[in-house]
Amino acid sequence: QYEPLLAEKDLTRVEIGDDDDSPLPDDLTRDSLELPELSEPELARHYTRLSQMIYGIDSGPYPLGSCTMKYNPKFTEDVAALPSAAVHPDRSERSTQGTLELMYRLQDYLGRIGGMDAVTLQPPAGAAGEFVGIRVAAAYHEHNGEGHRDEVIIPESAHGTNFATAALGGYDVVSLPSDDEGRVDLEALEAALSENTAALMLTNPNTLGLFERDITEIAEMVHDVGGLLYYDGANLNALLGRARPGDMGFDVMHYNVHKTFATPHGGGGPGAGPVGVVSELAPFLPSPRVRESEGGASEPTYELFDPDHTIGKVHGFQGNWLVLVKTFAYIARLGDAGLADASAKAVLNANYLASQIEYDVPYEPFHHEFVASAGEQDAADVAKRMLDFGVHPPTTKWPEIVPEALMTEPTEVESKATLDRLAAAFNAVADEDDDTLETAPDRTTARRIDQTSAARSPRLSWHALEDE
Amino acid sequence: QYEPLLAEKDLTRVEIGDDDDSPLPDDLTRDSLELPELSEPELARHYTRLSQMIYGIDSGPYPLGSCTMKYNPKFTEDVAALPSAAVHPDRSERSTQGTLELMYRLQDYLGRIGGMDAVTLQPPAGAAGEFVGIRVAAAYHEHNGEGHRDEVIIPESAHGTNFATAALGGYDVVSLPSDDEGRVDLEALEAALSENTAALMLTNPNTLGLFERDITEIAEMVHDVGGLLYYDGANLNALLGRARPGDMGFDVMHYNVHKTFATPHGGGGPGAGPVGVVSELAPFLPSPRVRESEGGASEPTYELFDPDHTIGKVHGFQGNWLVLVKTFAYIARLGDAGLADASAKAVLNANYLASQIEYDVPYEPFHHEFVASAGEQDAADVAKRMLDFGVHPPTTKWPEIVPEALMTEPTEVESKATLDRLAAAFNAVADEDDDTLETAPDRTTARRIDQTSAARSPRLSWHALEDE
Amino acid sequence: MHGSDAIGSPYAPHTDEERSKMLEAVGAETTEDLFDIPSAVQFDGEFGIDARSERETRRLVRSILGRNDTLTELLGRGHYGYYIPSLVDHLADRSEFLTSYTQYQPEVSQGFLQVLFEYQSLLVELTGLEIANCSMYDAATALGEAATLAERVRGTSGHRVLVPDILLEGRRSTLENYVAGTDLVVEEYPTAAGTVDLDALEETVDDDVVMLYAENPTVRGTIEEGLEAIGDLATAHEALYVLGSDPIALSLLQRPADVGADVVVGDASVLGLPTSYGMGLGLFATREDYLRQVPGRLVGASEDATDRRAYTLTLQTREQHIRRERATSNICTNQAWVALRTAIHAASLGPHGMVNLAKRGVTRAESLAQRLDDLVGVTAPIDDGRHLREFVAHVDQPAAPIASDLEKRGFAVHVVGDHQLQVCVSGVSDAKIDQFVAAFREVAR
Amino acid sequence: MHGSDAIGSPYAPHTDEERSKMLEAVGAETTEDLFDIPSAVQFDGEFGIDARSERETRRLVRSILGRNDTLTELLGRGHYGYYIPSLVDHLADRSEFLTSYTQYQPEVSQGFLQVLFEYQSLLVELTGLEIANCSMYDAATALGEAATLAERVRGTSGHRVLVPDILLEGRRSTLENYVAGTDLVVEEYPTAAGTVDLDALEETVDDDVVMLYAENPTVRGTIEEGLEAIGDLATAHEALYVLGSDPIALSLLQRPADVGADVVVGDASVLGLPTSYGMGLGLFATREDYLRQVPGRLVGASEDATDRRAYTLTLQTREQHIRRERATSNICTNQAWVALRTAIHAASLGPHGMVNLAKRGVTRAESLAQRLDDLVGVTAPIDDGRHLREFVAHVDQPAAPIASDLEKRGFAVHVVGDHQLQVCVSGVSDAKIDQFVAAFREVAR
Repeated sequence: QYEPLLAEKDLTRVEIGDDDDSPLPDDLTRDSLELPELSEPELARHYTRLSQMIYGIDSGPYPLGSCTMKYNPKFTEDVAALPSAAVHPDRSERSTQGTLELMYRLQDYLGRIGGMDAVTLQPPAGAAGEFVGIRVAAAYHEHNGEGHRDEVIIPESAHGTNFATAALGGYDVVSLPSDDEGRVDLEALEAALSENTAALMLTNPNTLGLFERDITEIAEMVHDVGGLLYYDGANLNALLGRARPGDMGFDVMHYNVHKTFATPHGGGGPGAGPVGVVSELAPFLPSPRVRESEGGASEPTYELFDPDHTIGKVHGFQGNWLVLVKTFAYIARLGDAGLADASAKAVLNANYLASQIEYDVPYEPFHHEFVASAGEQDAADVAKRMLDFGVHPPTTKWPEIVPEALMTEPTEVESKATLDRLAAAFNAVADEDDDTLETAPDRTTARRIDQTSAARSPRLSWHALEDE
Repeated sequence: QYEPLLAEKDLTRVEIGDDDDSPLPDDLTRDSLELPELSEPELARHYTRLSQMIYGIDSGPYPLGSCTMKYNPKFTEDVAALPSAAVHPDRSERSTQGTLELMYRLQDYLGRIGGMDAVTLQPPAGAAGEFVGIRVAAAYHEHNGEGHRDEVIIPESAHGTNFATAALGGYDVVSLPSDDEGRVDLEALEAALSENTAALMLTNPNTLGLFERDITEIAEMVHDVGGLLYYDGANLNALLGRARPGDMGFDVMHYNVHKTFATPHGGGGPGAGPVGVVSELAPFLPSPRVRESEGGASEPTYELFDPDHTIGKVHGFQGNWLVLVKTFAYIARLGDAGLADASAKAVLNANYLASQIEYDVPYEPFHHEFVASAGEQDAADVAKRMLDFGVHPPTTKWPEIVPEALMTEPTEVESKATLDRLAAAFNAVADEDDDTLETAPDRTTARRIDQTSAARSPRLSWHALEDE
Repeated sequence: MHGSDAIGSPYAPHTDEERSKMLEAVGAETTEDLFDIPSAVQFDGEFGIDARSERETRRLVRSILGRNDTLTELLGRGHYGYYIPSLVDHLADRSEFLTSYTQYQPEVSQGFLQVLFEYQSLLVELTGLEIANCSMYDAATALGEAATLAERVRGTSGHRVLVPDILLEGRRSTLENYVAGTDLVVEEYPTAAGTVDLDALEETVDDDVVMLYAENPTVRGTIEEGLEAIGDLATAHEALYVLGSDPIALSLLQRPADVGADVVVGDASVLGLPTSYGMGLGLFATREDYLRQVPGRLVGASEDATDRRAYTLTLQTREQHIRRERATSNICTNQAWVALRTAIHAASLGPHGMVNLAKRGVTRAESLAQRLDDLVGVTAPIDDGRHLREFVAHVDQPAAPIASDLEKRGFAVHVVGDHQLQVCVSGVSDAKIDQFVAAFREVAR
Repeated sequence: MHGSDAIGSPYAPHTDEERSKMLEAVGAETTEDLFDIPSAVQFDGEFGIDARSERETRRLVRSILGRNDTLTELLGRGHYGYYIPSLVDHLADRSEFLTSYTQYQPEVSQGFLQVLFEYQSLLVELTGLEIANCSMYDAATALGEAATLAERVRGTSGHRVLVPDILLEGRRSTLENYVAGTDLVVEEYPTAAGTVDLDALEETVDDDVVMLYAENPTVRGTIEEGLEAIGDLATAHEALYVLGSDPIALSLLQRPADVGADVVVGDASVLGLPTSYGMGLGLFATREDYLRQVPGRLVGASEDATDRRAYTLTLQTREQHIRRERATSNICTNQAWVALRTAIHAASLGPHGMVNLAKRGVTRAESLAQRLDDLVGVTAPIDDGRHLREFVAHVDQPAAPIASDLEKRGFAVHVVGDHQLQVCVSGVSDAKIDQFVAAFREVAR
């Protein structure tokens, strides 16, 4: 059922000027403001209805590859909503020991999980974490008199953010092809590496779900030319308790807390992208970080400090604090055993699901996700048609190494029964003809949406619609 | 979309006996317990999906006559969820001054609103409030040596609870016909009244939405034979700030807080049914009540006390406390002006809606609700068909004084636009033929449900379904 | 205009313009013209209640309730404060659940009906009886309804309703009110050491008894060992055997159906509600024999027009809105939303969790009793037999001052006799129990 | 088995039996066999993180955060604590909003897309610019993105980015990082009495300037009076004119489009979020001219196959997942859910409420300044002109000890100079303001 725009329900114009009770002269004010004016009951219905037009993780399986859409434990909302969590960032350290202690403990947890020596919590999302990584690498090289390094190597199958982040950092991107088995081609890497290499950005397991078996060798090769090795944490949910980026030779990594640590994705964000580094890079991390204060208080106290060669800030304050509270709560709830179990079952679920679907999965052994090929079908159409079966489809058409890719990550939270239902949806669609696929979906509230015309003549506000 | 029963997803049997870690000998324990065992993500999805199969007040208009389904302000949930509201009833008065003060203030608020001298908050619902009223009346008559009074007079058009409550109280019910204009027939009342009359139970405005214009005379007649006049508070939302039961001569009344004071109905309950009485009846109210303590503390303190001739208790503790917190918050939010405005707009909305629909409304001038007649159509079918238009239908087939009654109460929270949409639904259905009506609804998730067979061979648990 | 500046209800959406149009449509000049109230009974005074902004109202309630002390409650006696998983709040607060009405239009209420059906099923499994209704107000009113059921199914041949002498006053008094309109009389039978005195009971039971009520566990936390014998007595005299319990106790203790119970009542909100000043959820289950006499709402399975499973309120001819003065009860609004909370809490525990919670109720109560018993000036428990959740302790010093001293140290306990305190472990963490024992040591000697 | 006793993730549903079946289906004996990790990099240590029950975890977090003092925050400087209507929490917490992913499948995401479309429309109305994206991280990163936009639309002809000398350090530093990979250089221009020193600005602006940034109100709470003149300067030198503001200020102060702004950035979460240690919502609006160069996600209106209005993410070819190293930004996950909260908060205020909130921000700040100015040892405000929400006061005594003394009395203020404090009224009740003035009187003399 269609829900009108707020502006279609009401638009009220408020005039502002000297003649009313404005406390300002009218050359300092706008003339008027025109927005919807609706009562609380009307608003409650508007947003309730809109919410009912959204597929969320509590609606069913959400197997978006590389997105790790896992169940968001409800209790983490409660702890983030504690009044004691609502503090202003400019308060004194003395009056915010709770916030500082939680951050300190979270830094410590994340360091242990990733095998990293120092952690910053400031980056407000994974891509911002990548940016910190790239800026830290740049600062490190600069500090060592190697400011000439201007290349970042990235495998072709990597996440788009890697490329965009390297470019934002001012680096030239050197794209690295995969080998026949879907992993880093060592010869191509050898050829790409040089004295201009600032860093290699790697996801492990990679976007095909494959573990980069040669990781030790790769690390050596990168380090041999003086480059740094960056770990994209998007796929960390595959490895918890079984392997750590720090132990593999990575120098810097980000954590995607809405993926690995189950904070809600909120329809696009907020996330958080803490960054861990080896001790050599710690002096370059953003400011401020949290440490334990010296001096013998009975209870430890905490303080902020600026790393010696800090790159400065990548967020106006301290990042997405409320998301960090949820992250801490999730890790504290699961502990070692829970985290390791999550990875084990995430990998089991991916393998089981792949075994139950008719589509071909060309690369293996995969871990928490696999990339099937829709073959002769259009992967995007397959996704649309899956919507008709009441499940969310996988990520499509990427990575491009698999034709018509269906990149699928069920995560550990799905039961066998749900995986069976999901497999049934895959298999039902696999048997359908192109006509059906091209017009899908036809059981959803909104039918296939014309994205081309949306981009050709963009209408980006209700103001733009008024002219029609 | 169909959601399986929990038991259809899993049933796990736990054996209990001496051989496991049971701390009890097995002659004190059951043998086993078999229930669903599902993970939190599975449960979150189960109940989320079920919720999506429910029409609530945030889904659209809910014009159930005599039910006063108004918007439930969200903030009242927050105050009821305060940790300080979660107290055990056996705690000392000294340690629960907050709870006692809130109850005292709410007693006071309700007394002012109803024009009553004393109020008990204990009855956990409107029907329980009626029961208190009947028991108080009985105790009062008994106390005055008039225990022979064994009749309660109730207009035919009254709520079913009135009859059932009087019967539960051991009274014979004397049913009173309406006059031609839909109000109490004074001659019939005269005939019904006698020295055996314990009370007359009256709703005002009555279920046709009509104000009992002769209320002063009615009160005199009842009082003249030594009876008491009981006010059924179901329709109080029509009168806030304009007339008070106490001023009309009523001796005892109940308040339906989920109707008049917007506490959520919760799919059936909990409600609360506070009872107000004139001072003569105060000694008979349930125990305990709350009063201000004597003695000159700087801040008033409160205490519980037993009324002198209390009827005792009608609830194991103090009633539905959390609902009372919401009630208090609603009244404190609206104040005099808000309450009066709510009634004014409730009456305006009912009159406007009636003016916009094609069905005949035989009795007027009505207030917060009206009873239309579906005429040749079956009112229950009309209701089913209205579901297809995305709105909730009115109460049907009652009161019986109107053939094929459509008892409609939009409440003050509906906007003109919503009333227009509701009227459109009424009018669309008014034009439809019986075939369409009899098979409706056909746009809802569940289609017309067979209620006859459900009653003929009742299956009241998943155990009963297993045998099929 | 809306919001805190508006005069009038903040929840009524009308603009002045809309109001004018609506008045015009109904042919009135002002809303006042729509009221048909004789001037003699018009109210022209004021309530004297100030309107407040949402923020101010929240602050007011917070400030009033802030006068409640923060105490660790070692309190039970029919009302308990178990930990409630966060899931319960988040799901039950979904507005479709919270704000919907009784399911008189089942086609748009399937979700809630299914929840209530599942709740009924939970109680059927716990009690072993075939029928459970979808809620009464609380344990006390459920007990009252059991008595009126007893009267209906036994007819006029008997008058006595027997209850234990240690029955909670609130239950006893409520029961008295429920039977006040009948010929029934409530009488006590004696208990010994916190459980039924079988010999004394046998002496008093006769054919005039229409209902025999016992609880397991009792209000003193003791586990009843003679349930079957009590049931045999009831059966021998054709009295309705009514058992009081709750979902946690029922998860572990003898199944009512196995000891001959005809009706089970109690408070089901031990799962699902925090301590709420006694707000509860009346559990009511009975045998299939009494199907047409059950009070309260029942949800049944049926089919819709497409033959798919669907749920609906059923056997409504028992209810007040149809049967009026011949209804099986006057109950209308019940505790449906609490039943939802109880169902979710039970589901999140699962059978293992429920059984374990009950087992811990035994071991933790007995462990605390032992620790108190080790203190100078304390004997615990004073009742024989086994305990669930709570127990009564004897203190050499007068009990009331001890309770008062404990309160000053942050702990609330029951005073149940001049030298008797009752203590309950449910919902209290181990760390708090340790602190309580330390506090008790200080105040009891 | 689930619940607190389970070993492993409490959020993974597998029973042992299911796991066995699944392993059989994939042909593995144990889940460990599914991992393809060379032994050299296998981790066989422990994190040393204990698992906890949900209740214990909540208790832990509550206990840690309980170390934060409860203070009345008279703090602003870019992060504010306005009262948030209860409606916002209740609606935004609906799990469909909270737990959904970016709307890559618009057919099952219409509700969120519409919310974001409405959020964009709100910003379009507030700024007067034609395009607003559906969020950046915060004001600082939005400023950084504005600089990279300036570089793209101006090409290589200039290098200077001019910002006020009183710019917040967090914004300045973030901006520096965003331009580190470009040829741009960030330079300061002077302010006087808290607002732009137009003469000094005019002196420094030249054709090498690609972007000129000003804020209204400034970080010191002053309302900028020379917005148009600054815009004229920018235009004269073909520099992008970027204005920093927020939705409340924009409700009352001059409309950016009317003073020639090319881009508006700022923190939109002044509506919708409580003080959250700086967590924000980056506002980003610009002219239609720059449509193809805008960073971040855009939601556009379209039609579905039945020709009904529908919404979709659009112009995605600007984004990193498609354009990779040629994307207009690297942003992927943004602050969508905060934008939802902001949209609901704005909607519940309505235009009257928003304008009034801004007006009260002026009158209450100026009234508090006056009351402080009346105190011995205090001059307030020290900046000329008008103020919104906050102002800087001079104290004769050293500022830091005064702030510290105020903190002991329960109030937090900013120290912005040796003898300067900054004070903000937003979200602080009148009663608290009175108490604050009383406390200030005691500590300032």
